[in-house]
Amino acid sequence: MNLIGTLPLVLDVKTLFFIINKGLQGNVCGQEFLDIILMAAAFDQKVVVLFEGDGVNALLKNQQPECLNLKNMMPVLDTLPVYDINDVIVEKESMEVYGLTENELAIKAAVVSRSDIKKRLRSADHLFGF
Amino acid sequence: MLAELARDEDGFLINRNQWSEGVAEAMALEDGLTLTASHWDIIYFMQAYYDEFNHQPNARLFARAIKKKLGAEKGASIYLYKLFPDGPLKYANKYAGLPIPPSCI
Amino acid sequence: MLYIVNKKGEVLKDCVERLTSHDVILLIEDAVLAAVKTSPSSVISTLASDISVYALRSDMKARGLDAQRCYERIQYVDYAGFVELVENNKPVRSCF
Amino acid sequence: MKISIQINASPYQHQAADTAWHFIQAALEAGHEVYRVFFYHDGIFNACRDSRPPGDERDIVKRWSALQSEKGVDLVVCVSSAQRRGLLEKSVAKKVGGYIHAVADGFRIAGLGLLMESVIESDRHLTFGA
Repeated sequence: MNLIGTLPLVLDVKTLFFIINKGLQGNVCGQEFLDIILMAAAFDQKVVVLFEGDGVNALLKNQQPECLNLKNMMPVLDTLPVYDINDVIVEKESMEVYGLTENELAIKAAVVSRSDIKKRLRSADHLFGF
Repeated sequence: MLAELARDEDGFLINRNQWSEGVAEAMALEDGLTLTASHWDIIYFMQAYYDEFNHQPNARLFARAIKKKLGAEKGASIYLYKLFPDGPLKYANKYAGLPIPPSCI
Repeated sequence: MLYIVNKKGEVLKDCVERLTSHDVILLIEDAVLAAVKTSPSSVISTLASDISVYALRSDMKARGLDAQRCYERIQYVDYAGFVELVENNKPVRSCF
Repeated sequence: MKISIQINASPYQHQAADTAWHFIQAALEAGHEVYRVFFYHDGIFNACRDSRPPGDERDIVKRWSALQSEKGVDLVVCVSSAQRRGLLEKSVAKKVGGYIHAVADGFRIAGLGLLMESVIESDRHLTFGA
């Protein structure tokens, strides 16, 4: 590590949960929300991305918003590991509501029960939704 | 060569299909810059990133992504600014034939 | 954990399903309607007793809603109380 | 405590900007610090200088400007949200031949970095949306 000539820059690290509970297509808010998520990672914060409720459908493969001339957000989800965002979770109960299984998801996400998610949420500093 | 291309007020290509390495070199030359192998590393990286992720990073993410892919040295701001003195994000996108990022207008 | 909810329907339902012991929920804007006793009863009446339910007084007043028409368990706060809830609970989830 | 505020909805169409404003008044009154108000998504329309509500109605934009000039609260409008929706900062507007007086007094246009800083610095982050 090169410390010579470098100011000791101490950035506070917070645990931030980003909750996606609706689709990412159809309006630009999902796209803009992903920008915040990536930015949090670029600021070296502890980032957790949570899909729950209707938002589990945002993980479906084969979404084709191009047919409406909308930007496809699915490839953007693939940037999460580029910025070292690996803590991606999806609520088990919401998956069951829509009868989804893990192999129907477009990206790697850990399936976690509602009660275990709640335990993790309680230790978060800030929660974001859109 | 550049005169017949459709470009916006910052000289960015409107239609990426018109991009070629020659066009990139001509656009850079117009800005007073001669592209070297180090520039091309970044330009090709931008194109590959855009094609894979359908996404344009902002300046901070851009440096982050380069660091991840090409190593810490090339993702360093000082290095990137040496290559593109008027703004690495803007000019790497420009010579790659990609749209102008919102923060660069 | 504090939930701030601003509308009834799915948004409130999604939130209520995720409330657990000692959570606090604050109804604001159009969600204050959920404080009113209804027939059949609203989801608010089904909540466990260790969950605190608040409604923002000015949003009640603006909509002509009287506390007498509301479930007894509802507590009322003004904006100063809203700020105190935010101060005393962490994290805060805004549901809209 | 230090509070960070994010506003995601346009004024008048929804109560979010009103609720946020009343909340901020009460927080300041109680001696808390409002670190920054960040306008995102359609929230950027809170910064439209030419908003002209009828004279007998609250003027949401002027109210924000006053919050900045009287209480020194930092008002930041997200640059990419704003550009997408046609609210340009003076220098950009000049360059592209756009309207140069679009942004009301007291607001500044900046990137998501300022949202992240606000979130990291604050004890609470509250989002008001539609």
